[in-house]
Amino acid sequence: MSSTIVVLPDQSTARIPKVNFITKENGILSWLLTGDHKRIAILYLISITFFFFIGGSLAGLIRLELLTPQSDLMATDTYNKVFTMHGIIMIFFFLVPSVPATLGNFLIPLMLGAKDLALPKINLLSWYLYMAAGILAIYTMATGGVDTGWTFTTPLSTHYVNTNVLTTGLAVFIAGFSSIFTGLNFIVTIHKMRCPGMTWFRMPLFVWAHYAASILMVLGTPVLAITIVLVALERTIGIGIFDPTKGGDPILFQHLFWFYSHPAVYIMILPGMGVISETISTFSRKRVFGYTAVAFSSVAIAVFGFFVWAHHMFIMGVSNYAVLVFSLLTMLVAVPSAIKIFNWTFTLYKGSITFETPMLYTFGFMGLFTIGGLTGVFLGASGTDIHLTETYFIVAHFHFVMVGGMLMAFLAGIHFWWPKMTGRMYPEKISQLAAVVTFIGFNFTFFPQFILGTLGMPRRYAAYPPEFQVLNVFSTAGASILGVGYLLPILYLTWSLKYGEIAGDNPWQATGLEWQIQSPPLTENFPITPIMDHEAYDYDWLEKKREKEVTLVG
Amino acid sequence: MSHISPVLWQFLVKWMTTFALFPPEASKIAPQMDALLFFMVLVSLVGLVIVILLVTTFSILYRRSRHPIAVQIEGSTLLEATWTIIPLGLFLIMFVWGALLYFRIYTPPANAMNIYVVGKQWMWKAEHPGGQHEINALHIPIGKPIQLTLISQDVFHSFSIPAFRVKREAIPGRYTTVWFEATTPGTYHLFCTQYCGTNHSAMIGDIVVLTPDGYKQWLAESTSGMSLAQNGERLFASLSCNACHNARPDARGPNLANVYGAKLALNGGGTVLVDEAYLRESILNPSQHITQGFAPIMPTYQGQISEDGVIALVEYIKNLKSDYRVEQTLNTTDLLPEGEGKAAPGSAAPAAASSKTARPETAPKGVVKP
Amino acid sequence: MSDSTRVAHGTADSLHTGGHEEHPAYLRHHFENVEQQADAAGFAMWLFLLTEVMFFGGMFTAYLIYRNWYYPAFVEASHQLNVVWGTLNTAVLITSSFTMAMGVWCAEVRKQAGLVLCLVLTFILGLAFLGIKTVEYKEKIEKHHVPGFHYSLKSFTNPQSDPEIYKEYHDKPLGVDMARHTEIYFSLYFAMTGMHALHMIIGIAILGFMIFRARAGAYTSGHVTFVENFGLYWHFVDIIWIFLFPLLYLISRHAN
Amino acid sequence: MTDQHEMEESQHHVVSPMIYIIIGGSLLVLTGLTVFASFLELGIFNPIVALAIACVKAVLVVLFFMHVKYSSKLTKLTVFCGLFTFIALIGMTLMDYFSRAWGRW
Repeated sequence: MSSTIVVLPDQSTARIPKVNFITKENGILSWLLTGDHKRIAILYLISITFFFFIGGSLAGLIRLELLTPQSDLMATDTYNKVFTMHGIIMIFFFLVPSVPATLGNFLIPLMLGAKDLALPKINLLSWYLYMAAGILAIYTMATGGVDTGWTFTTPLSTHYVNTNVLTTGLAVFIAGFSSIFTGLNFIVTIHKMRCPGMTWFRMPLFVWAHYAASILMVLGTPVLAITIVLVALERTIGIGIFDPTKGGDPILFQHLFWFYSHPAVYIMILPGMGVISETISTFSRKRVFGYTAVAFSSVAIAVFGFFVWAHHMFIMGVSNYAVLVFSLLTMLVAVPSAIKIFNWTFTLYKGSITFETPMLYTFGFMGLFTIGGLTGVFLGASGTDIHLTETYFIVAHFHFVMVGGMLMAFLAGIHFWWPKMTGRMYPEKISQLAAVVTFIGFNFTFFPQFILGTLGMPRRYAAYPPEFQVLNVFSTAGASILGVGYLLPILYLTWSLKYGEIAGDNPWQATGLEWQIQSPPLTENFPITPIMDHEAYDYDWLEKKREKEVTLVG
Repeated sequence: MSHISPVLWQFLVKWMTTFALFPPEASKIAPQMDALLFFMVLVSLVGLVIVILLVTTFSILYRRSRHPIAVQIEGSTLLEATWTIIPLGLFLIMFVWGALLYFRIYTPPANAMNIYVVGKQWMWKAEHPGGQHEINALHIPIGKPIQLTLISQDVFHSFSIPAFRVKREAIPGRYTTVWFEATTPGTYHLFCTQYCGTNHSAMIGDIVVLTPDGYKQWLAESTSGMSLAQNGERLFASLSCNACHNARPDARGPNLANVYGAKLALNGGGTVLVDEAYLRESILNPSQHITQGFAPIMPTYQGQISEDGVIALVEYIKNLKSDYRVEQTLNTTDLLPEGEGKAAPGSAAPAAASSKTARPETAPKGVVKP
Repeated sequence: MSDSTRVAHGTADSLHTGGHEEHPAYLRHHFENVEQQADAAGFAMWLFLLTEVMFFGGMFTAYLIYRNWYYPAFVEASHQLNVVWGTLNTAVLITSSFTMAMGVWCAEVRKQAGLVLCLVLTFILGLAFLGIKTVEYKEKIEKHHVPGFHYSLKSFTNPQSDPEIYKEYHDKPLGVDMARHTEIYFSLYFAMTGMHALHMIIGIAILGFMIFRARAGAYTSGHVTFVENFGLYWHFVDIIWIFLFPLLYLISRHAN
Repeated sequence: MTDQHEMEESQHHVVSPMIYIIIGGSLLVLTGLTVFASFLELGIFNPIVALAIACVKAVLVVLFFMHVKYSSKLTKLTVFCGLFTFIALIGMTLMDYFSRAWGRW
């Protein structure tokens, strides 16, 4: 029995379908004015990759600076700007839109058997907003940058720095609306555009995860928007709402900011979880263990996610009672993630597992996300938070969840759906190598930071006491490996666009509706509206379908 | 071995010699914090190992070449309940344990010795009750609970002592407190952990833990001649606060003797407990709370007194144990004196002679320890 | 479960062409039928209003906190607002909401003339609201009650200096520190009413556009989605004001 | 599932102008009422009354002008979600501010 499930058409005869959403129209305008969710997804994919590499190179600079205890590579000011821009670009221009705006945009209509998202124009608008915001952010970076940290803490951001706070704020504001429109579009689509037979509990878990994330986007992001507006007013005309000298309360800013920015981390991770549910099922040929539990855990995360924000403020002098409540709720929100992890693990049980690249990334995700999640509990428990918060422990925790979790999931998803998006396979061996390299590099980079944090090394330090150097050197060394791990996919995926093997409709023998149509799909996705007459991840249905096709051909 | 790469060699040696997983435990709370941390690490490791073991075993047992046909399983309510309830239980234990620790760290004991710390871009200024000032350093004795009353003059800062496992943000416009009791003499790191601008990473210092005798000696040689309260008294006079806040029957302001720790009845009902925060508030925003029987006539001193000045005044008023003459003429109702007996300055009665020279700016500078 | 029923009559690979019989011009290609399109648009509008609610939510939070902290300052500052103008404005906005609702009804029952009339009335009332707001803002500017621009405490530290307000409420003078906090009140006042006015301006612009389309009969041919959704928006703006009015104008009007 | 109901109820229930007139009228009356109330000395109840009336007015607008009374469960649910999160934001934040005043343990 072969150790892979990949079934490709005979390469000598196989061709990419003449008519598909890429070849339908030509010319740059046909892309810039498209309403097609698949094309917009491609646009997003390109722009997001661009911002990822900007943010990544900034991260590289940070690691280089931290190679030595003194701030010798760059002045502290420059360093502050670098880590601020790294945070802003990675969070608002990569992590938040990464999976939803690319894979979600591309796949949700396909998975629901719809012709397009409910509001194609809004979808395109959200991309333009994203680009506008991104260009503005790059512009601020070029014209002196900003050094408030991505959290815009008042009164530092309002009264004590003279960098481009306003323009950066504007960029984040616009990016926020871009993600509001994406989320809004998804919710409407999921409610209104499902094909006949596609009941809620026949939807792929990928869609469930995006539904949960979209709720957070729609309800959370506006609060960030108004907060930024108030900061801008405070900075320009001094309205005094966040200014202690005028009787305002800077803690209020923290409340409003984190009301969005904590749910934001769920906006970032939930879609990744959706990807994992798909890959783990496909590569173990098994229905996801406890479908409903996984589906509802996504929603639970979305709901609880709104009630835990103040755990970012435990040492800032919020009231003891608030600390109790928020700490308790934080513990509760940790549970659904645990459920997901175990359900995924048991999806493997009695499966028939193969180890293509997406699966490798999935394993990477499960390991790293488990660590990231559990260390989150360290910070949610009010006592230990006192010692660990604002140190490298936070940095490590956040990167384990976001880079180790979200980015791994993103790469898993990109590899998994690459054949569907482009019609060609990526080269398997080198991509498996890339996955392993990424995993090793990641642990080298960020695991030492847990120890640094426990030892008390504060974050956002350009210079640090020499006894921390050794671990920092490890971390920097790991970062260089990680860099290679991220460069490889760019190279071979681009290569595969021309030289990759023809994938055919369903190389993975996956069950989702998106795999039952040609790849790359037609502009209208489904020539005839499909009818969902089976559960999600129903591999027996797939078998029967294939037998029928065989008999039809024979 | 060293001939291969001396650099690498040094590097390894350095690592071997300086390697540590936890900072030194130099305070009473530190072992308790570490106990919880170890418990959490243990739980996490167990959880992680379980996941990894399951994934690897399943991957080996059920790899396609060995187990070609997957067995479809809906799920198992029992199993799912297990891994919902067990983590929940563990997390709740951590929550309770953590909360207990949290309140221990942020609830100073009554007999704690109070040191004021002012954070400003980019340095820490500590003010001992005896009038000793120090910049980016803090000298403390072992075996005595120390309460820090923190405030920031500009942006958020955060006062972090990893060796003590304590950390507290210094917030503009508000006092925050934290306490600890050092156990082992030595010099430990002091970090500002809340990003505060350009020289954030330079806002560091030394916590010097001394033996009681060593501390006495240090106090003696670094005294500025005047206690904090005495500075406050000078300031009190120079701002002629005593024009209203005197013990006379016709005084326009409430008598401040023994006011600290009392419950004041306010105009328009309600009472308030007089603590440092309240004293500071009523100097800067006097109309916020008006003591019963008085008119809101006090001018605000916002922007006229530096945080150091306010601290001196607060410390002075705290220690104002006045003579009994004022007691009869107290305009404040039900005043129950319960100020703790701290190192009070010699004369406490407001000095009528106001030495105009003592502006807050020219308040006596403390000995700056490098 | 209408889905399951639909699945019942329709085997796995039967052609399903739901609602492709009639094709109105306004049916976008990716929708099955008009109902679906209308539903989707309406639902999207509601979600957008949700984001608006949260957007104002931040300011309401700030308002409530500072009102509790600096109550005296908020009371005296609110006395600076003219309750007559405020009430009048509320009435104007409610009426405009009413005409808008009537407009939607006209569109639904395809009365073109009525629709145009209602839209025009709404348009005018909207402008009237903004006009009154301008008058109020002008007053504040003259009294230097705009935060950040030579903000003056005179009316609060010395109420007699502001006779027409004083004879009405006989406010006691505030301490300087408390008087300073009136600036926060006015910050919130301008932030909230300004943000609200911005929504009004956008709404009025769309109204202008709609009036032209309506005269061309665009909304009385059965395709009322746009009018309905705009109605939702307009009513939402009305609701915001319904809360702003008591919170900002009516904190405590009885003379103390 | 809420939205299947949507499918059936999507034919708009056309509200008669009479209802609009009644609602509009009562809104104006309530406005007068709230202004009147604010001139009374009700102590703590002044803000309560004002907000209560405002809520009633808002509910009227939402139910009738915005047709929620006649709309699908989904729309009702959506409105509820908005309200819920709004209250979460305000409530949880104020919870911190008020309990701060209670001081330490």
